[in-house]
Amino acid sequence: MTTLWLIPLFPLLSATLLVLSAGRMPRQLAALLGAGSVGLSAICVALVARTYLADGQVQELTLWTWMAVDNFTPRIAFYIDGLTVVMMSVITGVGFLIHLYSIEFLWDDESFCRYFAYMNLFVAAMLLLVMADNLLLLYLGWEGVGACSYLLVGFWYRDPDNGAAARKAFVVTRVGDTAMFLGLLLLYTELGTLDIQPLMAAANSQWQVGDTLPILATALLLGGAVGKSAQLPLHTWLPDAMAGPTPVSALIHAATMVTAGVYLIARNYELFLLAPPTLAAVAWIGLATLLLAGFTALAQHDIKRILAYSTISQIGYMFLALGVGAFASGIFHLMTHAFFKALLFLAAGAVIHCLHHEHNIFRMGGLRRRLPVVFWSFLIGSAALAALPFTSGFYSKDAILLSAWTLPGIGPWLWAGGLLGALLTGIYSFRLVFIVFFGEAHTEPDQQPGWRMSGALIVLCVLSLVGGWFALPLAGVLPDKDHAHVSHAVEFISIGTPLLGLLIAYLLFLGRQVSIASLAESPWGKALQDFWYSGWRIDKLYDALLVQPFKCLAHWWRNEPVDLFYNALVALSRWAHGRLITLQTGELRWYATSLVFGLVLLLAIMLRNAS
Amino acid sequence: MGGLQIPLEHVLLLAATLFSCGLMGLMLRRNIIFMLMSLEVMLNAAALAFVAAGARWQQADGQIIFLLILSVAAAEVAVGLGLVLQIQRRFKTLDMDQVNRLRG
Amino acid sequence: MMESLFYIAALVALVATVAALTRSNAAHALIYLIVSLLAVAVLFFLMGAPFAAALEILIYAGAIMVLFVFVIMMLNLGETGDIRERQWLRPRNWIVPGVMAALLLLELLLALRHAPTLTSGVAVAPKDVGLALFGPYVLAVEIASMLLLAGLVGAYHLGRRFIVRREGRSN
Amino acid sequence: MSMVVLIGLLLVGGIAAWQLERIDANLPRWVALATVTLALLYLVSVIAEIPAESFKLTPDPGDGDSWLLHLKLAWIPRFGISLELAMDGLSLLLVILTLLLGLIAIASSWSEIDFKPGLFQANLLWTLAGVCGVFLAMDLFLFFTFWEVMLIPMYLLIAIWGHENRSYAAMKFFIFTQVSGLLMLLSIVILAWQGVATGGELSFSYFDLLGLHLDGRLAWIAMLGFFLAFTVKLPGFPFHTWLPDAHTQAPTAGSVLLAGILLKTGAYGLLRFCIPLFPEISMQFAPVAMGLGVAGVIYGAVLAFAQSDFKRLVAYSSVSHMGFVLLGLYAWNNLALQGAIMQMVAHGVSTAALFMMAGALQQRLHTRDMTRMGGLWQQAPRMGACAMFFAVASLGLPGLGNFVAEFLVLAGLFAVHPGFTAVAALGLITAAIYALWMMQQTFQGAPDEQRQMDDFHGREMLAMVAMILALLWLGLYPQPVLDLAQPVLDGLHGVVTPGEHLAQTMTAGTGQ
Repeated sequence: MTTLWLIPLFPLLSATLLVLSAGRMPRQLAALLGAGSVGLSAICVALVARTYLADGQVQELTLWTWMAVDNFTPRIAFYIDGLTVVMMSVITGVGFLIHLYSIEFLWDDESFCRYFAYMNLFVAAMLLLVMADNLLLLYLGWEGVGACSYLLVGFWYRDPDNGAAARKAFVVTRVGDTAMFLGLLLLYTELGTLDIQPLMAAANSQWQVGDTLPILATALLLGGAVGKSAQLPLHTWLPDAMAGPTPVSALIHAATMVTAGVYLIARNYELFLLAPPTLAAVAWIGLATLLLAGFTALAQHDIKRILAYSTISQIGYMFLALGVGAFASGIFHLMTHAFFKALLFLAAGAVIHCLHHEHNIFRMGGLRRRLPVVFWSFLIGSAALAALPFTSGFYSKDAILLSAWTLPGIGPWLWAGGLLGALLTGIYSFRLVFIVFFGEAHTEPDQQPGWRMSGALIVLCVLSLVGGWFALPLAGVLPDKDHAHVSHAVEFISIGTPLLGLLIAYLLFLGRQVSIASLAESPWGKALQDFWYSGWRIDKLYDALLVQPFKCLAHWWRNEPVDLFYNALVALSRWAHGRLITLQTGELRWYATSLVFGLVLLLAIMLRNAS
Repeated sequence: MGGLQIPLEHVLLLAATLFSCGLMGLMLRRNIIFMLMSLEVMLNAAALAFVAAGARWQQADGQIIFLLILSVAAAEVAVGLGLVLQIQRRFKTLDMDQVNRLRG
Repeated sequence: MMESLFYIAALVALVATVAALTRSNAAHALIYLIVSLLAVAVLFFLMGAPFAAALEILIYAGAIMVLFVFVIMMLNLGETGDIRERQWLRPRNWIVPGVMAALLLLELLLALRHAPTLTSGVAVAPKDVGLALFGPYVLAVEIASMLLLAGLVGAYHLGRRFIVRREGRSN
Repeated sequence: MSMVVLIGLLLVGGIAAWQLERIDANLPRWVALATVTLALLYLVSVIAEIPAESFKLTPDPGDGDSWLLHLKLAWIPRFGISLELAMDGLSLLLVILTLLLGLIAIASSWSEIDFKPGLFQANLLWTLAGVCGVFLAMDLFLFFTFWEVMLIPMYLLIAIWGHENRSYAAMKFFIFTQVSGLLMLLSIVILAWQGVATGGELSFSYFDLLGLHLDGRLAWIAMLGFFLAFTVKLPGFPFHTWLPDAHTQAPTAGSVLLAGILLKTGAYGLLRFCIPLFPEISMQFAPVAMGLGVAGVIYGAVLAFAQSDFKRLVAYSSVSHMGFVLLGLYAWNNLALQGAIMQMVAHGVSTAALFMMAGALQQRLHTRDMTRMGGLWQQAPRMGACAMFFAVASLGLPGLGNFVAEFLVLAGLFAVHPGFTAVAALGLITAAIYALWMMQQTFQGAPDEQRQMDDFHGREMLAMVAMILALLWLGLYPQPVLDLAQPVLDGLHGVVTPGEHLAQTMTAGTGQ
């Protein structure tokens, strides 16, 4: 298929042009290039998707051999199946809307060109990631999106805090990436290839289910996925990454990049099926993350941090789905989540944009009538997030929960945990809606979102509402759990829980039936709130365990401890110099005498040897 | 013909004694002129040993080495005495214990 | 008879040398040194090296010692020099050089123990020396000439500055 | 003869640059530029005459005539010393790198040198000549000669045109390299006499000495002599301490040459001489060498993070990167060796660029202290973009040359020693930490609004763009480099077989 290579090329080319223009390009042209290139990619993706939907044929394209050493021949090659089509559609589709939105959001920014250059580069890298036919090219995209994430989080570079957040995002994900890197090495060393399809075949033929090697390999890959998708224990970077512009958060830290880990596991699902312990670990990590992030989201003040924690939590659901073997459901949730979380972020961005960059939800309020488009977008997004019936989130999350239920053994526990998470989701998402859009107004908006912002919001609203009815072309590509025979009681509980969450949120934050203040003021409540607010103190823990020791070590070594040895040599020779120098008196007679002394000695030795 | 038959060791003994005397003078005297004289004595002693050896084996080589020693002595004295003048001019003394600029 | 002449000359050389090295007056010392050199010249002649003997007198006792004389004259050391020299020659100062020289002499004697041979008693004529010198030793001659040239240049350089400075800035 | 002409051209160009200073102070740099360009063109013309298929033939390491070029002239026949030069793909690659980076070095010092510009350019060219000689000499005595020829002009570059603490740095550089160089000379002599002892004639030729298969204590001593000389130059932990000082104090062009090519002579020496001349004991020694490599990777990266001096940071990053080379060389399988060679090339380009950046910053701000920078992006976005590119190249972003190198090294090493690989991979994380910290301190953060600073000019931009393109090319299509080196490696595999402990894991790795 000849158009395949055009898909990543458009944004890449546009990024190159924008970089080469060195910021001198007119804004209109930059906007046209930035958004237009992604739009063109989206059109190409649509063409590819149409072909795929029509015939279901896998499309492959090899551009060139990246490098060839012995039998190590990774290629720059694309592999398009249903999974890739879904991912590409999300990336280019949602990506285009966010680019459109960004034009208005960043119109007044001095680095407008730079922003679109980074964004386009990101889209290109993300497309490479999902289109790659081998793990090394995937890793290229993987690191590429990481670098773009770093650049975009630190986009407003003048504030050192943004820089710190960007570095944290990169370094923490890099920890996971390194694990993945080792995983690639292990896979290549053991199986002799990194091309995904032959790799799966080789793994299936060489390894048995439950062998050590596949467990090790998948555990290392999981490390990468955990880092990129902000799961426990490497989730700490994502809330800080909200320092970037809001559309960036929407695209990178909600819709696409952070779900790359989910994609990675789904892409290599055959490998993971060989390693049940890893798969179980995936499920438990997902569950633990979704609960932890859910509780944390309850206590936050910053509108974007709440959404960030909700993203972590929702990706936890995807991991849960993958862990219980419902790969297709995981990807389904990935897609719906991309819609409604992008919607939420963009709506939040509109709120922030209209309220002079206000992030604290307690200084908002009463925006329902002042920003109606934003309100309705946010409401729809929150409904989908909370998985209220008939929104897109409902279908995907329900599928995950039911899949968890059907898993023998640990299934019901996972289901119960997921349910608790759903309850939390209901509470925190509507807490947000009620506090921001209802009640008294604290800050007046000074402008209304323009057509680009509104347009993007409306399209995403529609997608968030109807996204649940899409039939993904994943049959035969990814396995899924059959949950047709789950009892109705379980289904009703699954449906009812988010509603319960909504009710609780209403009572606590809008209806004032229960005083949240008195709860929060009690010593236990306060402690718990602080604990949740700090993200379960995990950041502090890492700081004390890893960051500070590293800094101490670096500071301690700063002046080169190895040089101590060489300096000791220097000191020794200096000392010897000081001693020996006294022999050099400068007196000719002394020299003559020592010469004679040496002569006498030498002759004595010679005489002794001769006799 | 035209030469004596003398025990070689006696000549060498004399050379050794002269050499030791010169050496002692070198170590003893502080005046650079006397040091140079001591050097001359030592060179001369060495030359004596060579000539004696040449006489022992009836070879010209001994005398040739004497010639070389002679030229070394000449050159040495020429430069050495020039240095004596310089030292006297610069340090106003010929005491080599005071001329110790090379002390480390 | 001739042998006794040899031993007398040897004794003269030894005594003159010791005297030369222990005088406090440089001019006196120089005279003793010339005597010593002349005695050595006699030894050379007696051993059958007339050419060497001639050169010893001409160059050593003649040319080189004349250089010394000139320098001593230029320096004009005088009485104060004599007194200072006498102070420097106190017995205490003799110990180390004496012991060292004695040790060396002892070792040389030990090394010379086994040489009960006589000299040949045959003279080596100047002609033979000349033939050898410009035959196999021609390279040595060249080297010696280089050395003398270097000595010449060095002496000129050192002495010239001495004279110029004396005439010019009295520094 | 062409190789002699190449080296001679650089030497003569140096003399010309030196003397033409008398006519005009601007002339030397033009002469230097012309000389290196001419040398490059000459090299291209020489290569063009070699039939294309001979680049694919495997050169026999023991027979110079099977190489691309080979020249042997008598020099001191009495001691078996000859003027023997030979070129295979590896040498060619490194000579090209040398000349290209020579151009970059000249460009980077274009307007920096006011004091004796002629002598400066002369030293630059003589260093290049020495390095080319090192890469081409196949007589060990001649090799040693060039090793010293390369050292002295570099010493002068640091000692005369360096920064505030130059004499200390220059002396440290000189002592480290000189002492280790003398140890190497000792080893060379031992080796030559061993050649005699085993029945050959006295010869210093690489082709005669290869395959002696020495063993025993003397061979160990000789091997360690070579190893030390090359590891000091590389530099490998713990012999690296001269590097940060030398780099920091050297003028920009000096740093570029030092990092770009002089360090590569160490790696080249290990690959060409140390391991093939002592195959068995080198393989016994491999775990120690790899341990040093891993230590260097981590230690360099941690110390790079601790620095506040821009150039020192880059210097320590070099220590870290060259640790990968040491790992790759001693892992001794095709992947790792190719990785090591790639690392030599890629590191040469990326670090040269970073040093050029440091030089440009120093020229504009008169400081290398990063605590006094910050927010430079505002004043100099082009510089910022370039710095960002090379920073991410340095941390091993895929798609750029350094990643290919590190991946190949680690992929090869994994088959041999997974434990070392895992530790070395930590270097990827630490690299990210220091590279990004460097960006934060210099180009990001709050800008100083009063500061006046020029962005990159056309000439600097040209050099930067060239290096950016080179790294992209190396990162996305490294095959030409790999193809050039592959026959050489094939030949070397015939000489050196991995040791017992390595062989076992190797078969497990590539056997499938």
